[in-house]
Amino acid sequence: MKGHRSARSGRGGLHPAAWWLWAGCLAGAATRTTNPLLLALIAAVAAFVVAARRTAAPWSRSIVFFFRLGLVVIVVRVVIQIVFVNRVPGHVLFTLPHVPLPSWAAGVSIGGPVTAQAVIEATVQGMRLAVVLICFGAANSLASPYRLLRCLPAILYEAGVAVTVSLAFAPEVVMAVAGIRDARRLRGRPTRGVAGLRGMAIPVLESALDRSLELASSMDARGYGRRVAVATGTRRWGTGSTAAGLLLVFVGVYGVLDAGSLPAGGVPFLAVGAVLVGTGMAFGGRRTNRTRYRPDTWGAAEWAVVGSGALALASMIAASVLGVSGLQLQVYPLHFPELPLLPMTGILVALVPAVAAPAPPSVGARSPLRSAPSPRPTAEPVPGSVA
Amino acid sequence: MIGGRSPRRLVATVLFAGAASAVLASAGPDALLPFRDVAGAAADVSVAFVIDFGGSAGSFVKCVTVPSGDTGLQALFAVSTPRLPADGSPFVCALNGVPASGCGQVVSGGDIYWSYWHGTSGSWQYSNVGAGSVQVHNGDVEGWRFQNPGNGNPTDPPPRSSADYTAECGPLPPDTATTVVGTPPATAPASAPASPGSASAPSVATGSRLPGSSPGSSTSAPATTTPAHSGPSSTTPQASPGATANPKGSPTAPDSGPRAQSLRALPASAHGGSGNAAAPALFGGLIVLALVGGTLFRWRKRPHTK
Amino acid sequence: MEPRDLAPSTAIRLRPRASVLLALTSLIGIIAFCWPLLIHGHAGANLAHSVDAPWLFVAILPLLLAVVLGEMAEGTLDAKAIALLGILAACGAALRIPSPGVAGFEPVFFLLIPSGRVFGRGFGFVLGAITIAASALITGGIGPWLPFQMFGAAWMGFGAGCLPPAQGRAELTMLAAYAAVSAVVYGTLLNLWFWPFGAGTTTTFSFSPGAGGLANLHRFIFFDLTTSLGFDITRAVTNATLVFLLGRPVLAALRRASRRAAFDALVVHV
Amino acid sequence: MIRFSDFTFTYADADAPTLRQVDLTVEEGELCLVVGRTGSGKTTLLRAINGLVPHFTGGRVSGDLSVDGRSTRDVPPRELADVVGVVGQNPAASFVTDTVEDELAYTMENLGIAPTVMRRRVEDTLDLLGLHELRNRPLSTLSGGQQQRVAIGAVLSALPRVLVLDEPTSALDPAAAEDVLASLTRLVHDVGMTVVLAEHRLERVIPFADRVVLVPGLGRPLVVGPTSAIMATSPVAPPIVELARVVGWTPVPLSVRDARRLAGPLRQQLAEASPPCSRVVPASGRTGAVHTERLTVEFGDIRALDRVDLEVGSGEVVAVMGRNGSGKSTLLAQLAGLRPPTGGRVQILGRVPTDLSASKLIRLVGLVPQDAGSLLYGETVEGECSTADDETGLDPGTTATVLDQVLPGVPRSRHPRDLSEGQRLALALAIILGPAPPVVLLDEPTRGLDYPSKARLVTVLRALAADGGCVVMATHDVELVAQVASRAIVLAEGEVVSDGPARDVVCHSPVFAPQVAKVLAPEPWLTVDEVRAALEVRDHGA
Repeated sequence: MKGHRSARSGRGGLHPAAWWLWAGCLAGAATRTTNPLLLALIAAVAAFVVAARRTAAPWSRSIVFFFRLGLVVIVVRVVIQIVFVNRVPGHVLFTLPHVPLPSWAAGVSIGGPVTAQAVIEATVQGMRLAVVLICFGAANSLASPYRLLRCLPAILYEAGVAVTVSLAFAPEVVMAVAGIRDARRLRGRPTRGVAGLRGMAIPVLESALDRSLELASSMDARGYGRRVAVATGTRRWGTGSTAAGLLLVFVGVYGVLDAGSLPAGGVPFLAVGAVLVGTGMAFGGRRTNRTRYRPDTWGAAEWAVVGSGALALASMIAASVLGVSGLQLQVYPLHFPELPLLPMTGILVALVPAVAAPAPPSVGARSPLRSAPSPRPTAEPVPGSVA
Repeated sequence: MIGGRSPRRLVATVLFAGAASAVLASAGPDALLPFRDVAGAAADVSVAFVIDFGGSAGSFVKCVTVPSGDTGLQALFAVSTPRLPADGSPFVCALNGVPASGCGQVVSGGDIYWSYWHGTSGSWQYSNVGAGSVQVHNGDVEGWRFQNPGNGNPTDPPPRSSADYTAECGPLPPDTATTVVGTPPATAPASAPASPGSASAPSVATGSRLPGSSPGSSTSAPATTTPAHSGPSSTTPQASPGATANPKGSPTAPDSGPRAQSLRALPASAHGGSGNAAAPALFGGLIVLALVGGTLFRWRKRPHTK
Repeated sequence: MEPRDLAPSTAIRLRPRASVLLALTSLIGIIAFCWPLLIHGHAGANLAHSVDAPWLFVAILPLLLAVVLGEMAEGTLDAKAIALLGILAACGAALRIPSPGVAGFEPVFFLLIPSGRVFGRGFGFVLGAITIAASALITGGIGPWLPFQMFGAAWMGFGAGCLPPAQGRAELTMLAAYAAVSAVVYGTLLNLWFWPFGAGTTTTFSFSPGAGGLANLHRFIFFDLTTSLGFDITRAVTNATLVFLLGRPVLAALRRASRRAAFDALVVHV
Repeated sequence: MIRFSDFTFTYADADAPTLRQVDLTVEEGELCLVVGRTGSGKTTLLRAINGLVPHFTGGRVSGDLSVDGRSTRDVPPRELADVVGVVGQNPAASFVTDTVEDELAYTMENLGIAPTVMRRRVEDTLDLLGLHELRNRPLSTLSGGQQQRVAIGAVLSALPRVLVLDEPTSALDPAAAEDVLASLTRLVHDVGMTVVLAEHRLERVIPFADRVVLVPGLGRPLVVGPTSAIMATSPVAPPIVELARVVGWTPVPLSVRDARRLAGPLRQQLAEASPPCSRVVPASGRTGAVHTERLTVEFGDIRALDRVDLEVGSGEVVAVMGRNGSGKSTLLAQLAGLRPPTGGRVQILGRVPTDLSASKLIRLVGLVPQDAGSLLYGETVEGECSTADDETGLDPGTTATVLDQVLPGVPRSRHPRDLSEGQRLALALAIILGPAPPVVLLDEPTRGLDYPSKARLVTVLRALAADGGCVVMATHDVELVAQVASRAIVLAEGEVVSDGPARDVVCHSPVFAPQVAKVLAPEPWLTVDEVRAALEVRDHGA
């Protein structure tokens, strides 16, 4: 793996898109089941891979944030279920006093018997969302946002540049605020309260705006936005397929929401539409002849990672198509969740990245928030506040 | 911004995810108890149920009294064994194991689903709201008809029986009446092992009493026994949710009355289910915990900041 | 203040093609938010889909955003606009750092609205989307909610660019009012997105696919009242007050910048 | 290579042209130095070369300007990116990406250069500017000098034929400036690149320049010629040239080496003359205006200041020197009570600054930060002065009068951000001096100042010291030190490595010695004025 790594022109580390696809597949798998065992398994797999392959970069901890968020979601879900009387029959754990509501709250009532089934269903549903979030968290932790921006499709180049600029500049805004606070103290001005807020926000904004002009001129001077003439044919194709794709997506959405109106609930329409839109964007991207410096390459490791994720999702879908039992938690009657073999194996396959993905390079912790210039706030000119 | 600082939080959260299955498992045996304890019970209301399995499968009528404030769904549990969608969508996948599998399937001809009706003054009203969202009142007639397939809207055919309570169950008993047609409470536990299908016993009883529903009674047999056959053949090898899949009766069917009857089957399968499902659950829990352990180990190994 | 300052500058021109795409994608976007209210009584079948629908939209929306952002950017987005976008987005993201994530106090709008006002609706739209994206990237908080937040903020910026001309106090009041309203709308929309997840389908104010639009609207309103309206109100109040307190100088600074940027820089060869 | 022909440019909102009928030709492989006072239109001239003027700014243009045969009239700047590389005044503001490597590649990416070629050129550039160990560093973590080199490398990597730099060394300490200029000359000599360069610190760049373009401003015609010829008459000139004028050397020497060749007789004359008295205040005068004891400041695991013991008396002008990031600014921040020390203590006239309320503090000590503009946020100069008055409770007009003493004729109605560097500094200084604090701290006061403004500053500081005020300034500008400082302190890694009379400290340091001292070493003369005075004395004596 090492040798393979050194052979590639990228910066080492896995292609960020690969991580996102892998996590996306896991998330997709999570949405297909309500079996707490499978859900827990997915979460554990995601967490393990993160622990095995995260860099030292600060964003590599964001999965923790997502774990917490997941917990909150579960709690919210359960509390809502308990407080707003559930319609789910089953074994009554306890009974909240029933609060009758005025007629305008038709059908809505508060309190009443709380059944084990209700709580469990709520927990499992919350858990499903939580696990999806955890998959997102895994991607956040594993893929560098900067490198992600570098692999945006060409049509998003401008937007990508804007985001890159803001990522680079955000920490300077924070430092600029510090600088302004010092300046105000030097003039014996308040740094708190309305006056302080006003007196600090405006200078920061103004210096930032001036800064944006300097940046713009530099970008202009450095060839930003050089374009090649696109054959009108190409452009027409691009626009055409984008528009057609959007229409199909629109139809597909209708199909999804109004099932039965379209075969297979419009999902195929969505798929085709998405593909068309993608092609349209590809055509649109032809208008610049930019090249990429040390582009992230897509090699065996990437295939392995994405493949493992895809397998997990595929196994889940296959299981539901084959009608393998245990994908959905049955609470009538309650019994222990089963552990269907097929999905379980699929999910465990998603552990592959823990070994297949290259060990991250030690350098490359590039966080906008950690990269304060020298740790001495005033030892260097604060670029953000340089007029 | 980014998550917490201590990996302990991670431990806690991961453990939570892992332990969720254990929680569920522990809740399993509780299902042995009836779904509604008397403490929560208010004055009872009498409701008539017409459950039509569509086509030639026939239908049966059942008269039951449930605590007021119960929803159509809760009451439904008193007369049949519904299978509800696992995601909690407020509709019924199957009644007494019909259909054996699937949930609101879309086929070329339309939707295969259980339509839900309210009998008001002798005529059937198609309900657009899930049974979980409506409360039953004294003298209501709740209608269910299996559409195979239907259009999924009020144009679908209503249950094939009268939509009037008195026509189905005779004069409306006073609200406090807790007795109901069917096997007397005393025999409830005894009769549990004997009768494989939960709904069959009451429905037969009903049929024997109400001439109006004699077709229902006769035709109810195939309907209610369907699960017995389709249970195994259904796509759920281990611990089928089908109430009647497991002939073993419950040793403890405590509560008396219709609810006990209606749920008599639940404990059986719950018991059987928990019996052979605990092992995989445990196994899965172990895998999860192993992964969690590995995660924490690796997490510690790497420096948190450069 | 010269009169030309009051007209939104043409930082980003909205060409007809872009406008059409914007309209179409926004329409789908609105559906993506409001589907629980649009889905109509159709008892059995589509219930099965009511589970997938939200995830489908989570998958589709990024694509739509890409299309509309790419289309708006094409050709019209010169270095000045890009730099301005990036820098303002950075400021917005910095504002958002104290309160990243899903709901609550979001001062980001207080910068977004004057910007949309000064630099026009196209700019407002892109700025809204980019600000949210940037702050999500900074905090490593890319979640399924991101495309929805981006759309919401983008619409806010767009709307700010569409406000009628006004001056001085009237303008400030208008912006503050808009800030309050749009903050509530934004919160409600995101809450609507979260509704099916948050309340499932088994509580008395859950999304009930069979019940039809009106009934669901009724249930949602109740859900919103009980769960998130508090946040939304605080958010509205904070943004409105911020606009009131800082609106004037912020507008002045932005207009000065747009004057100096001379977006439609006129080169006369004599 | 670059050909201005009758080029006239007027900004959209201006009525008089900034550049009038410029006729100028810069040949290939030439290093052309553009000098002139701030606001004279240097920057406009530079930005015209790649078409930023007028395409970016807008405005009225007549005449023509062609670069490498391409007329900027019909080609926007981005299309010239492969011919002209421009490095602005503030390198940090020109960064588009986030790491050194990406930044170096950015221009090439826009030009659509093949990845393999790009890779090679980036490596070359890393070596050429000695940036290889920084390749993965986030740009915002670089020091000023490093940022400047990256900014230059970022345009160099595209191998432009012309390189345009606007004050490339203004932010740098002497050593870093040497590095940058050395690499520039290498480019000119090795690659044959054409370099156009604007710089205030002439003493640094003059030796390298082939030709000088003097921009007199106010649309008056440019003066172009070989360096020595222009220097002989230029209103702005480095000390070495001033010295040559005083002594009457011709042709005017441009490098210390040339000057020393000519300076033999002068050194003898001065050896007889009484050496200048160093401006050290007698020890009695050292009533501890500023007093620090084992002052230590730590940021995380880095020690910015390490057990600094300092005693500064009133009437002293102390220069704190040292390379970028040696702790100068941190020291000033401590003295100004901006943040509490990690260890040790600070006292200003016996009071601990961090204990004082802001309003009390400004009557005790005033600090003009590196970016003087950050002190200003009024809409106009007028408003700035009046707010300063009522904030500090001075009677109205005080600040305005101080401003007139510091620098007369600052336009009252101008927006502070639109002022020139010198004017902005003056305004900030006036605001700080308003409450007449006994201790005044300045951080890099001469940054971006032209000679006249610098001279003005010198007189102001001398006046302050004469009134018994105590001035502590952190600076890279050895000429400033030579002119005003009575005492010099050199910091390294947060420690005081040398402390003594400015004359002794700077004379014996190869890095910090001013030009005159270098020329006249071992004689301890620092400034042209001293020499002139000494010579006059001698002449009268004869």
